[in-house]
Amino acid sequence: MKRAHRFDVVVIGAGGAGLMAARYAAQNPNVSVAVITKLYPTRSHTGAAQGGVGAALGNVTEDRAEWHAFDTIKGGDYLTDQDVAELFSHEVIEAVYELEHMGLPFSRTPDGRIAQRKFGGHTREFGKSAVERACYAADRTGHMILQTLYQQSIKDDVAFFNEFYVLDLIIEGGECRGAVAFELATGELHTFHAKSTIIATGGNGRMFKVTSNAHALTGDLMSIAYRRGIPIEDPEFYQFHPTGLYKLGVLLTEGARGEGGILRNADGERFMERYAPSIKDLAPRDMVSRAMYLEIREGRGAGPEKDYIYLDLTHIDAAIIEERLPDITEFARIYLGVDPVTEMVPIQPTAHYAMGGIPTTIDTNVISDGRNTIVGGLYAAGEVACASLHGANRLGTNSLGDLIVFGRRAGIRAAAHAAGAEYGPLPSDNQDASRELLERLRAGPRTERVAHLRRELQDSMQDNASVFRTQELLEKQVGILADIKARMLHIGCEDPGQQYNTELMEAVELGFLYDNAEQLVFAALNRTESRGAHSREDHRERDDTDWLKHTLIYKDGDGVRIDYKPVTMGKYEPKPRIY
Amino acid sequence: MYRGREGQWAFLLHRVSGVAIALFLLLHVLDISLVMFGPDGPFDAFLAFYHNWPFRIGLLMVIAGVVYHALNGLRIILMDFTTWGVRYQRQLWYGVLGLTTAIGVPVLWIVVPQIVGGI
Amino acid sequence: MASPRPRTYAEAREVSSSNSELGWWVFMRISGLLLVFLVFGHLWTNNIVIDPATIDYDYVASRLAQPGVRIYDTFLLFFAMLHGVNGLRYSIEDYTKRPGRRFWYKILLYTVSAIIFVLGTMTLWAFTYQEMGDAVRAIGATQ
Amino acid sequence: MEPNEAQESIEATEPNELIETVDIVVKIKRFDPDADSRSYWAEYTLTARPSDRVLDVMHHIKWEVDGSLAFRRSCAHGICGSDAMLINGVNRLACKVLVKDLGSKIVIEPIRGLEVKKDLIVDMDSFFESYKAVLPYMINDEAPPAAERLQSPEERARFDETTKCILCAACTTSCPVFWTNGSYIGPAAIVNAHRFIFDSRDKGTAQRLDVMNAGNGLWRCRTAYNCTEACPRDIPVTRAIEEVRRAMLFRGA
Ligand SMILES: Cc1cc2nc3c(=O)[nH]c(=O)nc-3n(C[C@H](O)[C@H](O)[C@H](O)COP(=O)(O)OP(=O)(O)OC[C@H]3O[C@@H](n4cnc5c(N)ncnc54)[C@H](O)[C@@H]3O)c2cc1C
Ligand code: HEM
Ligand code: SF4
Ligand code: F3S
Ligand code: FES
Repeated sequence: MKRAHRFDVVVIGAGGAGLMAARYAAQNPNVSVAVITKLYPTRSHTGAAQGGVGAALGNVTEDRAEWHAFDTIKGGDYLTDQDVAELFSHEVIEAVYELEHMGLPFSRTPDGRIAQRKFGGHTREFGKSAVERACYAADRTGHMILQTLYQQSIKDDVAFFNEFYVLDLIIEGGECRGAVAFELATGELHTFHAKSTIIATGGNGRMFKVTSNAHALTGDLMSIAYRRGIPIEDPEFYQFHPTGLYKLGVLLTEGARGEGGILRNADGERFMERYAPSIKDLAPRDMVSRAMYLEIREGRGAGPEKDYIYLDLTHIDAAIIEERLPDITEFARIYLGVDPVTEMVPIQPTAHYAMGGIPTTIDTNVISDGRNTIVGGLYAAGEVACASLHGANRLGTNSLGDLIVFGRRAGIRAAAHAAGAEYGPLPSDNQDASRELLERLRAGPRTERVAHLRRELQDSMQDNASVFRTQELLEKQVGILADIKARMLHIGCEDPGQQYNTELMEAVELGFLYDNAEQLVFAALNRTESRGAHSREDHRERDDTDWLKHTLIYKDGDGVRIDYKPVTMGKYEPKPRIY
Repeated sequence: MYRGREGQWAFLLHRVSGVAIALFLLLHVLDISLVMFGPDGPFDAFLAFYHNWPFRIGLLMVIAGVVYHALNGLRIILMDFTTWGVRYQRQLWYGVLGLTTAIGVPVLWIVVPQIVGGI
Repeated sequence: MASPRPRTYAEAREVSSSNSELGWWVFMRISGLLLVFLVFGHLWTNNIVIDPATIDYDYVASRLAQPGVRIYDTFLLFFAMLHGVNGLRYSIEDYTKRPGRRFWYKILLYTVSAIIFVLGTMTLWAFTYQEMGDAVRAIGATQ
Repeated sequence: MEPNEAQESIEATEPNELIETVDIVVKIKRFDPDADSRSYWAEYTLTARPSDRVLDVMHHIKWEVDGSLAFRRSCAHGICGSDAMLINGVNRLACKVLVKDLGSKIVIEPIRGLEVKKDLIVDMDSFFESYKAVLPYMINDEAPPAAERLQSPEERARFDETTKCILCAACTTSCPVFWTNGSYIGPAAIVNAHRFIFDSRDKGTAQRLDVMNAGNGLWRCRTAYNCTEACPRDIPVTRAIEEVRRAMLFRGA
C-alpha cells in the first residue's frame, strides 16, 4: 500500500461525529473524502449511547426549540455559549429528520412518528415541567446512529482507513495540511495530505479509573492538538454519571431512576432526601454524584471496602424492570452476578463525558487563541470539540445531538473550504516527530510498565481530581503527575514486531492520556469556584463576577499556560441553578 | 471441536447420512443393473459380495441413516416453512432421534436376523 | 499470501455462474417429501416383506417384469438420483477449496451419476426379463 | 502473590466474591506473523477472581506477563463487537463471559474461517465485504417528506431484532458451512439484509434478494443454528435467515 495519500477532506475518527462529517463532505461533488480511524467504524463508542437524542419535535407533547436552548444553557450552569445553544436547538430537529430519512429505525408513536421520552433536565416553558424530547430507538439510540451513518458511508463509497492511528497533525503557518497516521496492520507511517482536516475522535474518559468510556477513548487528538500549540477549552468540566456499575463503570441509564429506582447507602438510608429534598434521586447528574461521594467519604459506603452505593430497584414490579430496563438488568446479572429484581445493585459514579475539548467557532473551525483566530483548514466536532454547547455540565441526550449537528456542519464547511483551496506545501519532515516517538517507545528501557503507570494515573485522577476537588488534592495530583511524567521516560515495548503491535499503541496512548490529565488538573486548580461538574470544596459557590469565562490551556514548554475567554451571552442571565 | 449444540449435530448427521445413502444408491443401481446380463451373469456373484461382514454392517448403518435422514429432512422442511419449526427445532430434533430409534429398532429386529442370518 | 479460493462474497459472485440455487433448494424439499414414501415403500417390500438374503436373480427379474414395479422404481431412481447427486454437489462445494479442483470433482460426479442413471433406466426399461432369460439360455445352448 | 498484586489483576469484582480468587490455566492459540510460520499454544497460569471477564484475564496477561499478546477490544461491555473469540469451544465476546462460567481452564482461539493476522486478530475486511455486498443501507429514492417518514409501531417491530447487530462476526465464524466454504455470504450479512428487507420504508428488496440468491448466497445455510447460539445480542439469526428465504420464495407473487 502506498504511504502518501491526498484527499481534499480528511476526517479523523469514525464515531457519530466523524461519519456525519464524512457524509456531508461527500455530498459535495467537487471533493474527495477519506476517514481515518483507529477502530473499525462500527466499534466507535457512539454505539454505547442508550438514552436518546434530544430534539424539540413535539411528537408527544408541545415542544419548542427555545425551550431546549434554555434547558441546555441552564444545564450548562451558564457557561454555555448562548448563540451555540440557540443554533443547536433548531438544527438538531433537522438533523434528526435527516437521520430518519437515512433509515435510522427510531421507535414510533402510535401514529407512526418518531417516539420521544422524558430525560433529566429537559423541560417545557423554561422549567415548568418535564417534556418528552429524547428521540430514541429502544435503548440503543447511539448504536442505531452509528450503524445508520456507517451504512450511509457504504452507500456513498467513502474511503476508510481502518485501524490507522493518527499520531500527528501537520500544522504549518497557522494552517493544517493533514495528518500522520500509524497503520496497525503493518507498523508503517502514512502521511495524509489534505486541504481540510476534521477532528472527531471522541472523549478521554480513560484517564479515570472508573469510566463508562471505551478503552480506546484516550483523548489522542486533544493531546496532539495541544502538543501542536492549540489550546484546550474548559478541560476541568468533566461529567461523572452517578450510576456506573461498581468497579466497572458500565453505565446504567438515568432511566433506572426515572422508573423509580432509589439510591441507598450502607445503612439502607435514602440519602438523597438530605441533599435534594424536593426531587431527591432525580437531581442532576453532578449533584447526585457529589452526594454519593460524600456518603462514601463519610463512611456510609457499602461493601468490604465501603466504597459503593446501592441502586435499589427491588420495589419495582419485576415485569417493568425486565421490559423497560433489559440492558442494565443484563449488565448487572452478567458482570456482578446481582439480580436487580431481588437485590440492590452496587454502583459508583463513573467518568462519562468531557464537556471541554478542542475549541471551535460555531462553524466548527478550530481556533488557536482567545481572540478566535482560526486555524486554516482544521475543524473539530463531537465530544473531542468544544463549541461550548454543554458549558459546565452536559444535559443527557445533548451529546448525540451535538454529534449530528456539528458533525454535519463540519463536513459541509470543510468540503466548501477544500473546494476553493489549493493543497498547501507539505513539509518534508512531517513524519519525523511521529517516527521519533515510536522509536523511543519501542527501544525504551522497560524499567517501567505502561500498564502500571496508566493504572497509577487513573487511580490518582479518580482520587484527587474527579467529583470533588480541593486545592490540596489538586496540588497533590500535580506532584503525582510530575512523577508519572518522569517515569514515562522509562517505558518500552516487549513486542519487537511490526504487525499489529498493540503494545506499542498502548504506550503511545499513555502519553496522550497523560496530557489530558495535565490539562484537567491545572485548569481545575486555577478555577476557584464551583460550577456544574467542577466542584471545589474550598470554593463552594459559583462566582459569576470572576469566573463566568472559558478556560484555555496551552502547552508551554514543559509546563502549561492558562488563559481565559468570555462566554457568549444572550437572552438568559445567569440565575442560581435550582431544580 | 466446536462445541455446537443440537443444530450442529443434526446438520452433521444429516449430511453424513445423506452422503452415505447417496453413495450407496449409486452402488445399488449399479448392482441391480447387472441383472441385464442375465441369470448367469455377474449379478449373483455381486450379491455374494454383499454378504461380506463389513458390507452387512455398512448396510445396517445405511438403513438407520435413511430413517434418520428422512425424519430430519421433515424437520428441516418444517423449520423452513413454519416459525414454530425454528422455535422448537431442538425439541423436534429429539423427536427425530426418538422416532429414529422407535422405527429403527423394530426394523432392525426384523432385518438384522435376515442380514446376519443369511450366511 | 493470496488464497486460491475466493474468500469474500464479492469474489465468489464473480466466479459463480448460476442462480439456480433457489430451484435446487425447493427441489430438495419436494423430492425429499416424495422420497419418504418411495424409499420407505421400497425398503418395506424388499427388506421387511421379504428376507433380503433370499434375493437372487430370479426374484429381481420377476419383480422387474411387472410394469407397476418398473414405474415405481423409475420414480424412485429419478428422484433419489437427482436429490442425492445434488446433495453430493453441496458437499463438494463446501469441502473443496480450490475452484479448479472443485470443477473437476463436479464433472466426475456428474459423469459417474449420468452413467449410472442410464444403466438404471436401461435395467428398468430396455428389456423384458423373459426375453433376456431366453436369449441368455439360447446362447448357452449353442455352446 | 502479594496483596497489592492481586488488586492489580482485576478490574471486575463481584462484591460477594471480593476476597475470593481462583487459580486458572489459560491456553491461548498464538501466532506472530513476524516470527512464526505456524500457530502454537501458549499456557499461562494465574490467579483471577470468579467475576473477572475473560477480557480482564487477557489484559492481565498482556499487561503483566507478555506485552506482545495481540487482540482487539474497546468498549469492554459487549457493545462494540471487537472481541469475538473462540472461548472453550464456543464463540463469545471476551468482555461478556466471566471466569466463573468457564471453570479453571480457559482455552482461547481466534474465531474460525477468517485469516489469522496475529494471535487473536483476524482479517475482518473480508467479513465486512460480505456485509457490504447485501447493500446494507436504506434504498428509497422518493423525495422524503419535510418531517419523518411514517412507520407504525407494528411495522417497526417487524425488523426490531435484526437492528441489534454489532457486526462482531461471532455468528458467521461459528457456522460450519462458512468454516469450509469461505465464500458463503454468512449469517451476519443475511441478518443485516433482513433489517432492511422488512423495513417498510425501504425499496431495495429486489436488488438485495438478487444478491443473496446467487451461488454462495443464503441457500448455502444448512440450518446448523451455531450462529443463533453464538450471537451475543440474542438475535434469532436462523429465524431471520428463514424469513429472508421465504421472502425470496414468495416475492412478487
Ligand atoms: C455509555 C455511554 C452512554 C451514553 N449515552 C448517551 C445518550 O444517551 N445520549 C447522548 O446524547 N449521549 C450519550 N453519551 C455520550 C455520547 O455517546 C458520546 O459523547 C459520543 O458518542 C461521542 O461521539 P464521537 O463521534 O465524538 O466519538 P466516538 O464515537 O467515541 O468515536 C471516536 C472515533 O475516533 C477514532 N479515534 C480516536 N482516536 C483516534 C486516533 N488517534 N486516530 C484515529 N482515529 C481515532 C475512533 O476510532 C472512533 O472512530 C453516552 C456515552 C457513553 C460512554
Ligand atoms: C427419505 C426421504 C428424504 C428426505 C425427507 C430428504 C430430505 C432432505 C432435505 C430437506 C435435504 C436438504 C437439507 C438442507 O438443505 O439443509 C436433504 C439433503 C440431502 N439428501 Fe436427502 N432426503 C431424503 C432422502 C434422501 C436420499 C434417498 C438420499 C440419497 C440418495 C439423500 C441424500 C441427500 C444428500 C446427500 C443431501 C445433502 C446434505 C447436505 O448437503 O447437508 N436424501 N435431504
Ligand atoms: S448477528 Fe449477532 S453474532 Fe452475528 S455479527 Fe451480528 S451481533 Fe454478531
Ligand atoms: S450456523 Fe450456518 S448453516 Fe445456517 S443456521 Fe447458522 S448460518
Ligand atoms: S470489547 Fe466491545 S464488545 Fe467486547
